[in-house]
Amino acid sequence: MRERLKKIPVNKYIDLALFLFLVTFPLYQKTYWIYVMSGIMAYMIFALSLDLLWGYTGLMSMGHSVLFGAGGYMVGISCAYLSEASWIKYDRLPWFLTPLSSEIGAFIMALVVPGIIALFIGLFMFSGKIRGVFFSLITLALAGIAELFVINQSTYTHGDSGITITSRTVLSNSADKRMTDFGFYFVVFAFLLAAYLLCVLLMKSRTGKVLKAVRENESRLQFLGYKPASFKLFIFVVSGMMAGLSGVLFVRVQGSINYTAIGINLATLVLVWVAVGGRGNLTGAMVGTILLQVAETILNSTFSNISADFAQYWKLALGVIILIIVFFIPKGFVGTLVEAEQRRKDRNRKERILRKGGVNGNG
Amino acid sequence: MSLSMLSQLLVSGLSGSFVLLLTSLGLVIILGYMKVVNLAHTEMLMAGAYICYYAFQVAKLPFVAALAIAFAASFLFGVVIERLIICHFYGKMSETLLATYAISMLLKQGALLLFGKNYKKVDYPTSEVFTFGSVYIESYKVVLVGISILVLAFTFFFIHKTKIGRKIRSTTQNRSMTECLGIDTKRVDTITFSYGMGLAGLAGAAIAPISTVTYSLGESWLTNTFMNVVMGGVSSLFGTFASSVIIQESISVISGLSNSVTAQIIVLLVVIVIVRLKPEGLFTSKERR
Amino acid sequence: MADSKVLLEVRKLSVEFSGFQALTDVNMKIYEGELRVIIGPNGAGKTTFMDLVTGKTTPTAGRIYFDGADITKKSASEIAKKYKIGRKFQGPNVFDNMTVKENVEIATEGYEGLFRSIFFRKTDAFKERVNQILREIELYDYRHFMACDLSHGQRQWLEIGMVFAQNPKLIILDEPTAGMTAEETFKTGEMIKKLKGEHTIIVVEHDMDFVRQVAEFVTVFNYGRLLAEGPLEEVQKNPEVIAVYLKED
Amino acid sequence: MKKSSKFTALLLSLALLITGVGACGKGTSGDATKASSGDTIKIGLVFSLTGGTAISEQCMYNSALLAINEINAAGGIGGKKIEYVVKDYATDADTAVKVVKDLILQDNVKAIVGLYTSSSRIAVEPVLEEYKIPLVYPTFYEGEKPNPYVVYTGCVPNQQGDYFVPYLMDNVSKNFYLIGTDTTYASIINDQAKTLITSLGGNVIGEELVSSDTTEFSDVIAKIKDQCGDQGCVIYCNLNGDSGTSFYTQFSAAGLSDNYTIASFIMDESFSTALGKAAVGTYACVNYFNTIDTDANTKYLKAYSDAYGADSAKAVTAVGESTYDAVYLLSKSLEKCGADITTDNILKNFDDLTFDAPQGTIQVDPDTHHIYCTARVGLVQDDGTIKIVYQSDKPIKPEPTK
Repeated sequence: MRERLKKIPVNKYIDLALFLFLVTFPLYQKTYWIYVMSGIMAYMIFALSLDLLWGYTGLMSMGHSVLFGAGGYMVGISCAYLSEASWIKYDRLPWFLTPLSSEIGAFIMALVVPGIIALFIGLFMFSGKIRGVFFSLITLALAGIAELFVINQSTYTHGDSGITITSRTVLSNSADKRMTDFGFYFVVFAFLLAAYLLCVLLMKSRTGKVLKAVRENESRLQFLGYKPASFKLFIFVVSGMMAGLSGVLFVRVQGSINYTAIGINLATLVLVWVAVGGRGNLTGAMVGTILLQVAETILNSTFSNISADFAQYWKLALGVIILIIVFFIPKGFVGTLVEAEQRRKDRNRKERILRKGGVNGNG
Repeated sequence: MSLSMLSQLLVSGLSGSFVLLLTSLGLVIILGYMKVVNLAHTEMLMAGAYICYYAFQVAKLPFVAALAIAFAASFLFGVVIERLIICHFYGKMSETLLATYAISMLLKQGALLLFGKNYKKVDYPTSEVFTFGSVYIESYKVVLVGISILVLAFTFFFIHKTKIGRKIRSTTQNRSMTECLGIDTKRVDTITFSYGMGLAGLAGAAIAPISTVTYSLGESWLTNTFMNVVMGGVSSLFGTFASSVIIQESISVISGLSNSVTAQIIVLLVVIVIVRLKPEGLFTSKERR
Repeated sequence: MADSKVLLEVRKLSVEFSGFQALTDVNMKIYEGELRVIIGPNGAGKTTFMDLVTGKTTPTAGRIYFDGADITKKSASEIAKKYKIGRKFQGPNVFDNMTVKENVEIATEGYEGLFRSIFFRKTDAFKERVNQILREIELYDYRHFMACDLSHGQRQWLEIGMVFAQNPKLIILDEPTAGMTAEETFKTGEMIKKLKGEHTIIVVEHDMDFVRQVAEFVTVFNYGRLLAEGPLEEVQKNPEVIAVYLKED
Repeated sequence: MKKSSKFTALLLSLALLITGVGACGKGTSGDATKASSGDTIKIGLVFSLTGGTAISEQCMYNSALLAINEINAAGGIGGKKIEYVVKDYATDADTAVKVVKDLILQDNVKAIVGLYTSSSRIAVEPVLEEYKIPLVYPTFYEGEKPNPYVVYTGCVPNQQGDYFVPYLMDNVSKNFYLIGTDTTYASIINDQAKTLITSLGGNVIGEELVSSDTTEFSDVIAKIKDQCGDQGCVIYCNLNGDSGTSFYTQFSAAGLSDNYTIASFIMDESFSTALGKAAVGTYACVNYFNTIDTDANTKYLKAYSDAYGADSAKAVTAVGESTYDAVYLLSKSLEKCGADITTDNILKNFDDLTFDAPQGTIQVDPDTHHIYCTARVGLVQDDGTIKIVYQSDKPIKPEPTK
C-alpha cells in the first residue's frame, strides 16, 4: 500500500485536493460564488481540452476558442429558436442546423460541430506541412475570422448582441425548467470530473504516450511506423469536442453567448491559464484556471470600488504574471512541483544504482 | 459595378497594399531572420502612432522628424526588450509567443493608463486630393506609398548590401559557423530584432494620420498583418510585397461587390488555403537555406 | 553469401537536391542475415542513402526493392510498419522528455495504428519484452529516468534498443558509436555482434576500430557513388579507397 | 519524507484555495451587513470604462458620480446616503451579464444604473428578471417591448429618427446612403430609417454594414461616390467607436463635394470635440445638446466643469445628461419608497415621476417607463459645439414599440 502511494505522482494529490475542495465548495458558499465557480469549472474543462493539445501533443492552438464558441453557439441558436426570441426573423433553421430544433439534438450538435470543425482544420493542416508556429498563427487568424463571422451572420447569431439564454440545465432550453445555481453547480462538476477522468485514461494509454512522442520528436515517430498526422487529428477532434462541451456548460452557466466567446481574447486567455498552471499534466491546466479566475474575481470585487480603472490594472498585472511565469517557472506552478519530484526520485535511484556498484540488477 | 468604381477600388486597394506592406515589414524581418513570432508587433504600431501624435500634433515637429523619432524610440525599445526578455527564449516557440503576448498586453494597457481612452487625431501632413477623372486619391496616401517603397528599398539595401546585413543573413543560415568567424551573433540578434521593432514603430507613425490613434489601434491590424506574413513567406521581402497586394486588392474589390466583412472573411480563408498548399509561403526566395 | 536471399536491393538510385547530385547510380544488394558496414568520407552520400531507403527522401531516379516489394515511393511510416525497416539516426534521436521505459514501449512493434493504440492494454508478454530490451541495452536501472537525463552513450543505446523493439527485418544504424568512449564503443560493438544472424544489419560508421571489430563485408561510398565493395581486408587494400582516405587525412 | 512532502502539497493547495475563497466569502457577508445596516442605500453603476465605447461612456460615468455626490451633499435620500459600486463591462455583453450578477448577488444593490450598448442591455434583461432587480438604462436606443424591470431615460426612435429624417429630407437631400457598424443597434436603426425614407418619398441609394474594427473606408467612400454621383446624398451614419472616427476623417480627406452631408445619431459632443475639422457640418439628432439654454443645464455644466475640468465639460453628451437624469429619477423613486425599499415599489414609484432636467422637464411615462422628451436636431459648428437647428414644439410621448 505504502509502495503504491509512493508511486502516485504529486500532481494526483493536488487533483484529489482540488476535487474535494470543489465538491464541498457550494456547501458553505453564497449563490454568487457558486455561480462564479460553476463558470470557472466550465473554463477548467476548456483548459483541459487545450492541455491535451498543447501540453501533451505540442500543438499550440491560439484559436481554441473557435471550438468553445462553436459549442456554445449551437446551444444558443437552439435556445433562441425554441424560445422564439424576438429578434428571430427566419422561419426555420437551415438544413445543416435542423438538429437544433430539439433539445437533445442541440446538445449532440454542440459536441459534434466543434468535432467536425476540428476535423476539417486538422485534416487541412496536418496533411500539409503546416506545423509549429504556423499552426499557431493560422489558428489565431481563424479565431479572428470566427469573431467576424458570428457578428456577420446576425440572422442566426444575433450579431454583436449575442444570444441570451434563460435555461440553466444541460438539455432543456425552456426557462421553466431552470435549475438553481446550486443544482447546476453539481452538473458542471460532474462533467468536469468525467472530462478529467477521460483525459487521465487517455493520457495513460498508449495513445497518450504516442501523443507525447509527437510533441517530443514528430519526425522520429514516423520511422517507428506511426502516422503522426492521424494521432494529431484524433486528439484535435477529441479536444475540440471537449472544448465544445465546455462551451455548452459555460453558456448555460453564464446565460448568454456572444462573439467574445469565440474570439482571440478567450483563445489567448486560456493559453495563459494553462501556462501559469503548467502544461502537460492536466492538473496544471485546472489549477491555473482556478487560480487566475478566482484571483481576478476577488480582486475585481475588492478593488472596483476603490479604482474604476481596476480592470486595466488587472490586465497589466496579467502581463507581468505571464512574464514572471515564462522567466522563472516556465513549467508553471504544478509543472515545477512535478519536476522537482521527478528530480528527487532520480537522485534516489542514482544512489541506489551506485550502491549496487553498477551491477546490472533486476530492479 | 461601374468601371470608374472598379478603378477607384483598385487604386485605393493598391495604396492599401503599400500600407499593409509597411505595417507587416517589421514582422517579416523578425520572423524571417530570427524565427521569432512577435505578437507585440501590432502594439508597436499603436506605440508608433502615439509617438507621432505627440511629436507631430502636439510638439508641432515636422512629420519626417516624427517618423524618425518613432523609429528611433521603437528601435531603442526593441534593444531593451530583446536584451531583457526575448534573448532568453530563442528556439522556444511557446515561451516566445507567451512573452511577446505579455509585452503586447503591457504595451496596450500601459498606453491606456498613460494616454487615456480618448481618441487622438493626427492631421494629414498633406491635405490635397488628386483626382484623375472619377478616381481620387488623397495625397497622403501617395506619400504613404512613397514611404513604404523607401522603407522596402532601404531594408533590402540594409539586409543585402551592408556589412551588418550580411552578418544578419549568415547568422540566420548558420549560427555556430558565424560565431566561429568571430561575429557576435548576440549583437546581431539584438540589431535584427530592434530593426524590426523600429520598422513597426515607423509604420505606426506613418499610418497615424489615416487612423484613429487609440490604445486599441493594434487590434485591427492583427489578423491582416499576420496572415500577410504567413502567406508571403518569411524569407523574402518580395513575397511580402506580393501578398500585401493580393490581400489588400482582393479585400478592396470584394468589399466593393458585397461588404467589407464578407470580403475580410473570404480573403482570410483563401489565404489559409493558399498557405496549406504552399506552406513555405507563396514566393519563397531562391536562397538555399 | 550468394546462396541466401536478397533482402534489400537498390537499382540505379540517384537523387538530386536543387542542382546538387547527392547520389548517382547506386546499385547494391544486401542479403538476409548479413551485417554490412558502409564507410566513406563526409558528404559521400551515406546518410542520403539511408534517407532514401527509409522513405525520408524520394529518389529522382532508380528503384528500391525490399523483400521482393517495391518501396521506392512509400512513406516513412509505411516502410517502418509494413516492411519493417528500423533506423537509428545519426546522433541520438529519442523522445527527450519521456522516460526510458516509455521510449522503448513506444517503439515496441505491433500497435502503431491509432485504434489499436487506443484500446491497447499491456500484456505480461509485452512487459517482459520491454524489460528484456531494457536489460540488453543495460538501461534497466535507468528505466524511470527521462531520456534527456541520460549520458550521450546511454542515449545512443536507448535508440539502438528502440530499433530492436521494432523487431525489424532490416536494421540501419547510422553512426551508432558517435561520441562514445572507447569502452562504450566496444560494448556497442558486442551488442551488435550479438544481434548478427537474427537480424539483417546495415551500419554506417567512421570509427575504423569499431569497423574492424564488427565488419566482414564493407561498402565504400565517395562523392555519391559506390566506390568499392567487398570483404574488409580486400577493401583495405584497394588503391582507390586508400587514395580517398589518404586525401581525407 | 516523501509522503510528508506530498501531504504538504495536498494541505497547502487545500488551504490556499479555502482561505482564498473564504476571504471573499467574508467580504460578502461584510458587505451584506453594511448594506442592511440602514444608513446607506447601495446602487450599482455599470459602464464600459475600457473597450470600444469607453469614450462615450466616460461622460455617463462622470455624470452618474456627479449626481450621486450632489444628492449626498444635499442630505441623501431621506437621510440615507447613496453608496455605489462601479463595474466595468468593457463593451462586452457577456461581461455585462457577469458584472450585473456580481452586483446583485455579491454587492446586494437595490438598483442598477448604466449600460450603453443595446447588446448588453438585451443580455442582462433575463438576469434582472431572474433576480428581480431594476435597471435604469440611460441611453437612447432602437426601441423594444419595454421590459418590466428596466426604466429607460434615453429617447427612442419616435422621439429621434421620426423627426430627423423629415428634417434632413426638407433641408438637405432626398437621397440617403445608410452605413453602420455591424451591430444590432445600427441594423435596426437603418431598417427603421429605410421604412421612413421610402414612406416619405425619399430614395435609399445604398446600405453598408462594416465590422466594428474597420478603419479603412476608401472602398466604402468609393461606393458612395459611385452610386450617388454629383447629386450627392445624406450619409446616414451609425458607425461607432474607432471606425466612426476613421470614417469622418477619411471622408473629409476624400474631398467630396458639399452635396454630401453626414447625419448621425451617434455624433455627439464627445466626437465633435475630438474630431475637430472632420466633424464640421455633420447633423446630429438627440434629445439633448449641451448648448441648450436652461438654468438646469447651466448648473449641470458648471458642476461638471468644476468636477472634471472645463475641457471635459465641452464634451458633455446626451447620454451623460440622461445618466444624470437617471440617477436623480432613481433617487426620487427611492425617496418615495421610504423605509420599504423593494423592487416592486421602486418600479411603481417611477410612474409619472418628473424631474427638472438640463434638457427641460422630463416625465416618466407610466405605461412604458420611458420618458417624455423633446426631439432636437443639431449641426456641428466650426468650434466643435453643436448648434440646435430644430426642436419639436413640445415633449413627445415615448412609443418604444412603434
